[in-house]
Amino acid sequence: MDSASDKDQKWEPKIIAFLCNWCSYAGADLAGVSRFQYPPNIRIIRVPCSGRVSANMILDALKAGADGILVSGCHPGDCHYISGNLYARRRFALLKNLLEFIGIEPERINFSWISASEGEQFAELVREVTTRIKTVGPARHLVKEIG
Amino acid sequence: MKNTDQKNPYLPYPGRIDAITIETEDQNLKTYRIILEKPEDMASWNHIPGQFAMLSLAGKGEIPIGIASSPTEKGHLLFTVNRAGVVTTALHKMDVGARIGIRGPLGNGFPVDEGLKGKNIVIIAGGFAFTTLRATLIYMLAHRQDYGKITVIYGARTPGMLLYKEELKAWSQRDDMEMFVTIDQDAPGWDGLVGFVPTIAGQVAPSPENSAALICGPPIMIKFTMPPLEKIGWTDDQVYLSLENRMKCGLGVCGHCNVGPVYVCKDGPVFTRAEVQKLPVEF
Amino acid sequence: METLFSQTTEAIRREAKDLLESGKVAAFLGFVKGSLPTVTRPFVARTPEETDKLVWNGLCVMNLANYLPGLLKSLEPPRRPGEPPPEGPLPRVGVIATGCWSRNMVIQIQENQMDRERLVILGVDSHGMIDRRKLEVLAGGREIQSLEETDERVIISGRDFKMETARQEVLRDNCLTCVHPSPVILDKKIGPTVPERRVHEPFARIEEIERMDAGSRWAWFQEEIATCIRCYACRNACPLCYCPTCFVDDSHPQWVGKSIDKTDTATFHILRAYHCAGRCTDCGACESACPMGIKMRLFTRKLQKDCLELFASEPGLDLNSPLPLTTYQPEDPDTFIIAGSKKQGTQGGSEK
Amino acid sequence: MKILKLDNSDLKTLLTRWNETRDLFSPVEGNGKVGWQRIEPLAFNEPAEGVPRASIKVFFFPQPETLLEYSTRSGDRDAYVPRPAMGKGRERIILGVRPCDARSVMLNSLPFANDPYFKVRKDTTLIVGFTCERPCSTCFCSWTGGSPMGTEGMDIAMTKIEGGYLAAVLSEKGKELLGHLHDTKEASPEERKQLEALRKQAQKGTGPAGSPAEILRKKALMDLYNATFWQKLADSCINCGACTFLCPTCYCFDIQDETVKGKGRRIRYWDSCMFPLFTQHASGHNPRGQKIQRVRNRFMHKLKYFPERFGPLSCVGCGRCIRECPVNIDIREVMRDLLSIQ
Repeated sequence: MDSASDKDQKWEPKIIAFLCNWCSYAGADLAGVSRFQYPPNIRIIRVPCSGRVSANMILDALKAGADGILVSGCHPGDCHYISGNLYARRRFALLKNLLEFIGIEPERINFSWISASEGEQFAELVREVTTRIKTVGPARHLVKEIG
Repeated sequence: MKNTDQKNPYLPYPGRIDAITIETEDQNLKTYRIILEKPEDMASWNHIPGQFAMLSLAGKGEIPIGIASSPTEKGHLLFTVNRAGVVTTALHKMDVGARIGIRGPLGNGFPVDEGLKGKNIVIIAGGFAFTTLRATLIYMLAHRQDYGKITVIYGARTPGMLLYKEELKAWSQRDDMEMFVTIDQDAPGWDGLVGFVPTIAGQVAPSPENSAALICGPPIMIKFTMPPLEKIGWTDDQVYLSLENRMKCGLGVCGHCNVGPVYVCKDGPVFTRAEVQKLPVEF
Repeated sequence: METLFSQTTEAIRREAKDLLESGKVAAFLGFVKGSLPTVTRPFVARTPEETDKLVWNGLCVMNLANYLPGLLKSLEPPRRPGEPPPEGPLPRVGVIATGCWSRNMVIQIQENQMDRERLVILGVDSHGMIDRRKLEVLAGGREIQSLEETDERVIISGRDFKMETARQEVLRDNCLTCVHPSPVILDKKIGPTVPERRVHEPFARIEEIERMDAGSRWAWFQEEIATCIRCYACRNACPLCYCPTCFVDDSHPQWVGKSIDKTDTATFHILRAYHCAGRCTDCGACESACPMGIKMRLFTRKLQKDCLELFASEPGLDLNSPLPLTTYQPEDPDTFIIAGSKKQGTQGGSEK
Repeated sequence: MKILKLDNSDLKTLLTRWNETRDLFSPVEGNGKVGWQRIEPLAFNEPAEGVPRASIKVFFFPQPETLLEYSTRSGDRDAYVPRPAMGKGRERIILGVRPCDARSVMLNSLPFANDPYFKVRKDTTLIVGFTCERPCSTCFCSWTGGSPMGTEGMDIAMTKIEGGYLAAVLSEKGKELLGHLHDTKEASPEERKQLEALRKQAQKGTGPAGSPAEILRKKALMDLYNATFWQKLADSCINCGACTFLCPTCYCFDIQDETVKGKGRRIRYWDSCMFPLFTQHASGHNPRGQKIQRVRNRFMHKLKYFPERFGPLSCVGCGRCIRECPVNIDIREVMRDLLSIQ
């Protein structure tokens, strides 16, 4: 028991962040250039548009052991492809609800809009998401283990 | 455990990639020279031309590949691999020195020591299906006195898509065999034959008397090669084909490669055309 | 005894025979009696004589829309990939459609899986179909050797028992909550009209699960899919599942492992349901097909509820309204979006 | 063959003793779903009529079977060098196995004759069978070479009679299981007679005359293959794998590597010839690309190809596929259709 809780205390969440190339990735870049500090827990995957992120990818990340997911795209109206993020919003709403419905903690699955100019907001977002995911502990439910 | 380990048909021999040759201009075909890591495995390895082996990449999976080297070429194995699926794509990214498992030899092979002995041999190959026929040809040349006249007809789309180019040159200079290399359409710098394999086969194939033909190639080539041969008197039981099907175990168990009641991996891959004619067309 | 079902059976046979005899269709898709008392068999009649075997009853649970794209394709003259279709109309198929099946046909047409012109739809209002698992429970593990069905009652019997129950008691869960029993596209109506239903709490079971805490929901989900053997009967029975290569068969990347594994089985069920989001008509074929009695309909039902609540969308009711995930509204719900410090949102679209 | 007469308390004592060194499994019904589960000895109930929904194939041909294991940590000296995974584990006793399921193990051991993994499973699994007093309407074991009173594949075969069970001892291991009872509980001549009578009665099968396996072996392959009825089957079939995966004698498998966090394994898992991917080449070419070809292959394998290779049908007549097929494809009809081809 002790060793397990020790392990949990040392645990830092791994968060997979799917960032759209045009807004959120640039926002993350700006956060870096501007030296805004944020937790090192996110691993960024750059995607052309938040609309490119499929449920398959999110589940794949969870399967591989991600403790949390962040998908971030352009603010509504700002999509480089006009409406990719608006289609995505519908899909994410359903996916997030479905995952919660089958027992995945809501804190793990996060969606946000961050523009290229919101470096500070990006850093704040990562802080917030990391804190949220820390409250629910390491992911166990959809993580693949082999004997 | 030790004893059963050796009999475990799913456990590959550990090997390493010793050399890689890019065969074709599109870079999709590479020949891997593989040496089994344990000298005793390498020394005891023996196969029949026409057999195949499972190339095993831990973490990726296995694929059945015809053995392109002849058992008379000691000390290594050759596999010419087309990049197509997950495993072959991974293999194409590997370098000399990388670990690779070899499970085999599997299948029946050409009857080089029985049915084919003493006969005139015609080898007809198209594209990258030449691999196990290369093994067969090398074997026959090493036991030249066991066979009659040897004729090879080999074709590819373009000169750059021919396999084993250096060897092709050397064979065409030998006087104990006849070599016909053809390409589908004329290309700059090509001074050899031009035309599809079936056409060339119809022109140069010898009389069927005391002869056997070994044919490997795409199904369409095989289909069109038969009529010209039949026209000069060849019969289905003189023609040997090597079938391909999706395979998983290579042991005649898993069920993937069956063509009617036969398993290509175990009962084949080599069948006479007469045998194939009795089966459903599921290959 | 004459029942609504026997009358409808007669009418279907008559119409199907006419269609085949007149050459209006090349094949008629319906059901024939099964070799077991609790199952029917989907059947393609290709000659007028074969229509004499067609039946219509409460055991016709497979969604016939599922067969249509493949059957239509098989009737086309063979042609190479890329070759244009021949001149003139292609052979047509006659088919029976209830409310949910017809809505699936609408979706298939919207998704370019088939042409409306190639279908002759005999519309039948659904009186609800029977759940054979409920019959099995009723029989208490004894083998059901015969079944009789009237308009209101179901009588089953076996070696040493005979039981009678109201149809309503053994209807499938999806039929109990169905509000659209009538076909939305049809060429001819067969049998009487069943009025649009008002269902008191159509999503009661879903709401019950939603009220549980995350841990209990996960436990329920695990228990529900525990016996899954990954036979894909649910997928293959579903008219929405027509991808030439299913995500479970993708190898590069491989989204789902293929053996029985807690995570892989869960991933399969989540993604299978999710692929039906905004398209599922709750026809219940998945559950009826499952050999293990898994209630995977609950997953698609949750999505159906959300589509209704979030996007006011019910799929397949109208050929001209887009499916909910192929469109958007600027004012779509976005309370689940967290946007950093700038815009503090709440989480969870469905949370109150 | 030694026959013992055991009463209920004998059985309870035995089960308790067996449980000390072995794991007991039996069909358990829960949540309306029947599966094989590990049980406590006193929780054992006589099996319900017919066969449980899942077959016992999972004990011998687990889903999945790990063939090889390896490390995928690049620092490890033996990274990516596979070694066999063959844990022997505790012996298991499966209780309440019906004659059809027990016979399926014998049939599957034909293709798996040289398979070390199957062998280990078989060597460490004992079968205590229960013969069928009342076969279901979907049972047709007698068509396939079995019998409701069959004992093939069992270590002990229990038959219910007034006041307990008659236990036929069928293997050395079965004898061992019975311990001292083996010598003290011998059945009386009357009881033996009773068992004999039950067996005789069971032989009055209802199936087609003669041995279908033998008749089908003799029929010309392509006559069966080209029969017209396959189209009707394909019309109804949805090409799922329910029949395959419930079938005790469907044994086709696929092999794949899985890697997770530094560990890798090569597994074999159930596959079905009903799935298009089963035969699809990497080039995209598919030798059985059409549904009719796949449906036909499954039945031809069971009823023609397998008998040609091994003798018996690859079917034990348990009726699971008939009961659970969502579109009511009935292998008995297929058999009749094949047998009627001249």
